[in-house]
Amino acid sequence: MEMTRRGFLIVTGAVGSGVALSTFGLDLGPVRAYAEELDKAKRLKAAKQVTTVCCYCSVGCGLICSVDKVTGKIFNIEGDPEHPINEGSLCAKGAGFFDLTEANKYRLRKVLYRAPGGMDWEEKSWDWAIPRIARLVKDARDKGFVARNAKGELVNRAETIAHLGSSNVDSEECWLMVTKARALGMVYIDHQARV
Amino acid sequence: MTDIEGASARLAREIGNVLERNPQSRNILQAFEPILQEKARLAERIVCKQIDPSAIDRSRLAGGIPVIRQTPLLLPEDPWEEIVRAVIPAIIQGFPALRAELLVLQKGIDDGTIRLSDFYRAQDGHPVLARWAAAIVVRQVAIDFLLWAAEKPVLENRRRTLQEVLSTSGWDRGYCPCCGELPSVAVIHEKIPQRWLHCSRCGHDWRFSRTLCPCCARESQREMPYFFVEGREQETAFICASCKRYLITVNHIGDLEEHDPDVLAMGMAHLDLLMQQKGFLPMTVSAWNVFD
Amino acid sequence: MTNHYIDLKNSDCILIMGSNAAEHHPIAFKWILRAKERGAKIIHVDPRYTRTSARCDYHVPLRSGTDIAFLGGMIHYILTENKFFKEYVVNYTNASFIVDSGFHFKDGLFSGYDAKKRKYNKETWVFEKEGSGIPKRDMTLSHPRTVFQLMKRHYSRYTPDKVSGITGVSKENLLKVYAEYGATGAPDKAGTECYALGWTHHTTGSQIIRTMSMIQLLLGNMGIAGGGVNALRGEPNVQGSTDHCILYGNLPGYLKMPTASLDTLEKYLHKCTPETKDPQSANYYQHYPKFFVSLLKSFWGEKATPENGFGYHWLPKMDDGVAYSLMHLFDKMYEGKIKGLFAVGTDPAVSAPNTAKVRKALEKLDWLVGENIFDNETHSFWKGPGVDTKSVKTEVFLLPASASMEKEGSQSNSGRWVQWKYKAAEADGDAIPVGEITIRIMAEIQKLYAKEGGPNAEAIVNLKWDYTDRQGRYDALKVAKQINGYFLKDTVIEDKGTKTEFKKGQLVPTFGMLHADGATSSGNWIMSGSFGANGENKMAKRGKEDPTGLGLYPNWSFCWPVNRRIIYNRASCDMNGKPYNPKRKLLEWTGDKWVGDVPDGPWPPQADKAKGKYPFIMKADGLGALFGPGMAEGPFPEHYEPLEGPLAKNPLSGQLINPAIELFKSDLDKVANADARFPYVCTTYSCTEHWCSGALTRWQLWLLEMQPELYVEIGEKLAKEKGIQNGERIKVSSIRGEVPCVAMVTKRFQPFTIEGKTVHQVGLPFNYGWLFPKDGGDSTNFLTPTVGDANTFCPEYKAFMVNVTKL
Amino acid sequence: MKGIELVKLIDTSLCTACRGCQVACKQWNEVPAFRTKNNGSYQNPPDLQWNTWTLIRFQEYEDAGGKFTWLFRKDGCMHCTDAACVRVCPSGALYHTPFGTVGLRKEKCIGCKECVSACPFNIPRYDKATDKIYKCDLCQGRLQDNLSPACVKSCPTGALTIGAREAMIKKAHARAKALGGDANVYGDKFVDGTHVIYVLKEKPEVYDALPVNPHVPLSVMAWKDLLKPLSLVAAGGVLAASFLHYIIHGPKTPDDADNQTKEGGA
Amino acid sequence: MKKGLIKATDAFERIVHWSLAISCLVLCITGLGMMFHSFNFIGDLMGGLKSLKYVHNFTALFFVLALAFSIKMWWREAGVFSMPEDLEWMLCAGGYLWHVDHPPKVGKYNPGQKMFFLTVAFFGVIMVITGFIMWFPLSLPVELVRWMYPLHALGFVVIFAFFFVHLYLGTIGSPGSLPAMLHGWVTRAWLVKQHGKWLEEMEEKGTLEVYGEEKRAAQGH
Repeated sequence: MEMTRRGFLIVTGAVGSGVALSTFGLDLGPVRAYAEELDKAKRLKAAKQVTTVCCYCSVGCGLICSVDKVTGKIFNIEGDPEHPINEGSLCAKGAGFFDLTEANKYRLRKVLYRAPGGMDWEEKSWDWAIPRIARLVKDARDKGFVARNAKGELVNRAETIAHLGSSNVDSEECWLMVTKARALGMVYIDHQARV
Repeated sequence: MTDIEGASARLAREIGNVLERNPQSRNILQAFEPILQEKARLAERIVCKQIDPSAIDRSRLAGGIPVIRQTPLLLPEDPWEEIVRAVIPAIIQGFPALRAELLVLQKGIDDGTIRLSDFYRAQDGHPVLARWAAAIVVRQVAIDFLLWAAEKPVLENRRRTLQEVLSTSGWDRGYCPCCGELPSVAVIHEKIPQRWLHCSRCGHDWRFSRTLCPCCARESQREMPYFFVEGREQETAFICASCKRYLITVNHIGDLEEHDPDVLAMGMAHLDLLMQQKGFLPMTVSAWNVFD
Repeated sequence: MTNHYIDLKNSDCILIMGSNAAEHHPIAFKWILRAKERGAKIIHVDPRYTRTSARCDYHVPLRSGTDIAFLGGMIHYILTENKFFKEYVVNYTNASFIVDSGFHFKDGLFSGYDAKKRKYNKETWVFEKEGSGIPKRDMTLSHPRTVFQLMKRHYSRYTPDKVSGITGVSKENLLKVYAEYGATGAPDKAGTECYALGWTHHTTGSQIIRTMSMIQLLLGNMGIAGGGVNALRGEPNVQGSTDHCILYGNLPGYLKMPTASLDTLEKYLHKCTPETKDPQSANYYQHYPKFFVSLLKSFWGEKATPENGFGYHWLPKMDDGVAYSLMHLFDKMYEGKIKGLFAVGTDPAVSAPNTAKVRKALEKLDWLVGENIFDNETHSFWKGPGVDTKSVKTEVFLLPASASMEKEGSQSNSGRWVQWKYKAAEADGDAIPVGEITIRIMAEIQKLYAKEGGPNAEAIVNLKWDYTDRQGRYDALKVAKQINGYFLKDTVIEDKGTKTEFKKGQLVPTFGMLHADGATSSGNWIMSGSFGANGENKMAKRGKEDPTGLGLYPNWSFCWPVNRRIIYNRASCDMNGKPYNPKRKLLEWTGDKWVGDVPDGPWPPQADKAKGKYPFIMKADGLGALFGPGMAEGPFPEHYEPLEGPLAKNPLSGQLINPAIELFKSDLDKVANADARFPYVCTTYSCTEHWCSGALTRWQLWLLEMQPELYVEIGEKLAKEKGIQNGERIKVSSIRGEVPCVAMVTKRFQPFTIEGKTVHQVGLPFNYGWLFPKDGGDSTNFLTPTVGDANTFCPEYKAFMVNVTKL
Repeated sequence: MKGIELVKLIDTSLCTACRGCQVACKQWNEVPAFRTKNNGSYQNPPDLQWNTWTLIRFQEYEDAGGKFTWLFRKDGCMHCTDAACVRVCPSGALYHTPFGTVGLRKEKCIGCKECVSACPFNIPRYDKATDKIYKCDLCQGRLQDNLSPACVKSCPTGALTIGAREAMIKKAHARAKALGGDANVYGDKFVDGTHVIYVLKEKPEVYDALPVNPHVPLSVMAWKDLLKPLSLVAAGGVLAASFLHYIIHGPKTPDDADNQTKEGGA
Repeated sequence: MKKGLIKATDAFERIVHWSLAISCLVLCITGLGMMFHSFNFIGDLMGGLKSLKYVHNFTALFFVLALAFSIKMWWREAGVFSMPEDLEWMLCAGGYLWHVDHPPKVGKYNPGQKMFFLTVAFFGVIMVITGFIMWFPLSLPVELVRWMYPLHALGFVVIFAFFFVHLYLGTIGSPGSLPAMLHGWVTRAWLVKQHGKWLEEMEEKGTLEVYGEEKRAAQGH
């Protein structure tokens, strides 16, 4: 049976609370002044907590991220106490999960490109890279496409392009990748399930 | 005896600690300290007719029906006179402004005009309260406040005898399994970051999911919003976008010593003010979170 | 995992073999320790003494690559000492089946071996059948050709002496483990096994796991709480990525990738749909066509019609008998045949076997598209050590990806719990989720084909590819729903007389409702049911109810299949549906229904001859397979030496190595078995401070400080022989390559006595690469051979031969 | 914050050497990682150093019967009640906190290194660059906020716990008893009790770098308890003696006659 | 300056003396600042206890030099006893403690001074050795280092006490002594009383220098 909140207030007949403190002659000046000071200095910050799952081993421990709503940045990551497997605790690597966020200076932030024979990376935009990749994929695929095999059976294989990875991305992304690869006719498909 | 003294010393120490961090709450804490101290003493001392824990229907409890809906927690035969005699001086000490009214009440109780058992015997207590107010010249709020202070030790006393039932009930609701009240304050522990809700009415603490709103049970894994004081990250108020309530929460509280969540909450009255200014309502009205 | 992580606490005896759980699955180990607190025995069988060994009841070292011998010895022990759970074995396994009279096993080979092809013709690996088509059984298990008797004969060669000689485990230790674990054959005892890459990384990996499965069937440990065979998998979503089959031979949901000879949909479905004549066998895979057609519908949507075979022809077909695994991929790349590679969140330049070959192969690419959160040795291969950067013509893209907490989506843990996670923050800079990168690239390719055409362009142009939200961003929820599947037309489902109507566009609530006629779509049938018909995302569920008290948490996330937390769970009850162990009641038949975990099908228990079904519903015969003809190297696992080992002759037979493995023949695929130049057994692994190739953890300086560089662990005795000091820089070399590293001289590696000879073993982690840190050493896989398991092509990282020398 | 006397309990039988504590310590105290070398051990950094206040010691131990075990011991400040370091610290940088632990006020440290040699557990470490010593202060700041130390917070196996002294000592003994064999409690008996105590699976003498009977060094006592007061007594005594000499015996003045004679003779 | 005073010390001698004295004094004071928390305030005068440590350590270098020169310079004159007069002197404590009509005449340094010198030299060296080990303790065995502290403290006890004796006897305890170390010229009377033998020696050898007179020795040459 689901009880409503309203029901209780009547039953319990809670009394006494809910009277303004000032009615009882309490000087709330200092509290008000402090609240005002915090407000003026904009020290009251909005944040949110978000649940996520650890990305190291496959135990699947739950995590709670605390995020600053203004900057959008994660400022704390801790074990999810409700999670039945980890029950709020984390291993050493999981406890260092925060070091995988943008707080880690080595994270990739730009599209990098290395031209044939190039000695170093160049920064590029998505709008430059995506059409270029699509073109390369089409050219490579079409050039080596095997419509029929040696026996003459219809196979529709793109043997010149291949896909590797990944067990480090979400399931939905895996499905998209595999769908993409199969639609392109790839058969050389593999990932870390083997390694 | 030593237990009571220990508890009293702990409470005093805790208030001292909170005041060190939140001196702006001095007036509030000092006003309530005598009442809290007296409550602690009384809860230990008074003899109430005990509820037999085995009489609590565990399956109904598991179904979300708190004890108070199964059996009354405040009885006419409870030692109200003893309690009131102890509580009145404590209130006067904390709230000198109420002195005159409370002395009138004291007199009314002494001469039998006011019998608290009447109130707890009545189906509907309101006429009784009105009658009292008419018989003696005090504000209704003074009577309310006295009742509030008097009920606390009784509820706490009964709640303790039910502790085992309550803590093994697998209670997963946002309101108190004992007295049905919504929480006034929560703590989130640091090491294993569980959230524990606190009922300021009967003093019960129970664990509750961090992704549900205790008030309207709305789940929000994607975004459970809260506010915190910059530089004082432990001082937070969790809010519910759906029911527009807030819950004062001590985030990442340590576990080296026990805490009195009521005292912690009073130290964070500034957050109550700020959240109310932002248009949020507290989950429950406590004696210290109504300002105007 | 047949079971799940929390369930480890329910066990009475946990055999950790092929896993270093304390170091790599610390939270799983927490549950193992909970079992230990309850009084369970924890046994670690592993070539080396690790942090796991330190916290177990005892550690038993064995020579790497001899697990089948060890476990075969256990089968021998269980059968000869009568430790098996007879009622379970007779009723729930194919022990009583009578095998074809042509089947035999001689000197290491089963009947039907073709040495030239290195493959078996499996036509004698079948059961004798009654006229009705139901396999013949001898419930007394005494017929000489029953599976039971054949098995007994097969493993009679695995005597403690023999096994000790092969594995290097003392007889005393062998019997200690056998007795301890064999005791779980009692009906009220549960034994479980935890393995990881220590088993899969062998040429006989699948058969090791199968041997353990046989033991679990013999002891009645399969399908029960605290039992099962449990893979502690290493990567966060390796279960999900495997379920979605980023694997050459499968399509999402472990459906089989079509081969060239199956030129029509009908032929394909006929081949893939198993049949049984036994009315008591549920044979769940009879529904295969429903799963497959729904998959095609999810790919090509309305363009997939009955007329065009739902687009069956658009799918690529593999050549019959040919594999396209990681190793084949690099082999072909090395030959110069593969021109373009997508490498997503992976670092094969460190992690793939035979690094020298892999890195040379990469140089032959025209283009490489990398998607990752950090750079790694694969993306930057063109500036690696020994590479003439200028001459490398590869065009390389390194696309910045969002990390796990920066995107919404699901991850599946090893216990098959598909857990939804939410986006906490936007990734910094230009990084976007891999899903979004995939969508954008494919959409651009679709545009090109729409404009320019090309071979089999329909497969691309017709692909349903609308997985973005209104802002054009990747919409994980949309993809997840597509994976779950939709009703594509109004459908009425009848079940036990009740009719439920579903509207077109509603989500399919369970795979039982999928259709083979195009009325439903489902991107992955096993995930069908991850949403309710009303759109409720069950993967995001956070209910904490635990009605059985066994820690199943049925309302926490979604668990495939159909939220079943322990698979084969009907086998936890007797023929009448009463639990074998009332103290750990996983499931119980109450006369009209099963109560407990989600049962393997709603049918009554087996004793009900009319309606009852056998417990192993995914098997065509409905029973646990002690005889497993599906395996490439034989229906009974047999010990073979690793491709490279210390022995010139297999002590058990004339067949030295796994007869069914594929051998690679490039100039860089050299092998040195029982070669005096490489006298020491070598194994590789990870360490707790790093993760996999170190691609994430090497960039975390506090972790790096604790494990700063490549080391090789060698026993004190070997070090003394070679005059190697602890901490000295030395060189480990195999016939394929060498790696300089620091010598860690330790008591934790002890020499084995193998066939009377002393054999030393050494081991190295594989967490390092040249890119970062610069002086931390390079890939250990310079040493490893390109060879893999005969069934799965998991590379052999765990047993090969090396030498160690002073620099 | 007024404190209660605390004890951190390290149960070596539960430690899996995951080193979460080692990382958490650096993370919380914001000390940098060094680029280390592998020295042939998992133990890294090889020893406590100024940026490593706690360290898991890995030790391969074979008992007399040939039974092998890999011992893990979290090393770090023991927070003695009678702390030699506090006794010798000239500046008051090392001090006893209300929790009974030994705190370190870094700003007061003058880098004299006296504590380094005085410590019976060989804990404090000196950093040349800042000319100061460093050691675990049991996360004094966290204790003041009623939080457990970072290492305790990070420990996933429950090997590290902290609580009121009496309760923890009781718990330690109960655990040692439950473990049986050579298991023992280390730390509650010497230097008036340490505020970090171990449940050791093996006898103390088995462990590397763990003194069996640690005590405040005799030299420290000789110095602090004997010579320190003596120096004042001696100086005071000499002054007093001089004064007495002056007033009783008087100064030794040259003889006038002599003087005159010689002068006269000059 | 009064005519007829006799030169007791030369400039170099005095510089060395005062170098030693001042550095020793500074070391004592800064040492006290580190030895007793109640004297930590001495550090404040120098900008903190850490600066005090540096003052102490670097003054020590100066002290080493001064000590080395002192030993070299005074070793012959004050490092060896000349018998029997030194023994006699000692037996009557040089007349410092009780009345002695005619204490034995002693040379440039009386046995008390010799003892003082030897003590200072001995403990000075101890202080230097222990001090340096304490300064750079990290590569030495801890058991050794540990004992340096009490030894250093012992040295301090002795030197600090002797410092006051010396102060007293060099000033009011023995009027007329101070000038010997201020400008080097002492009265004949003082010299007769304190170092009669030395006076005789100088007169014998002709090395006596009297203010305002030509050096006799020079004349003699």
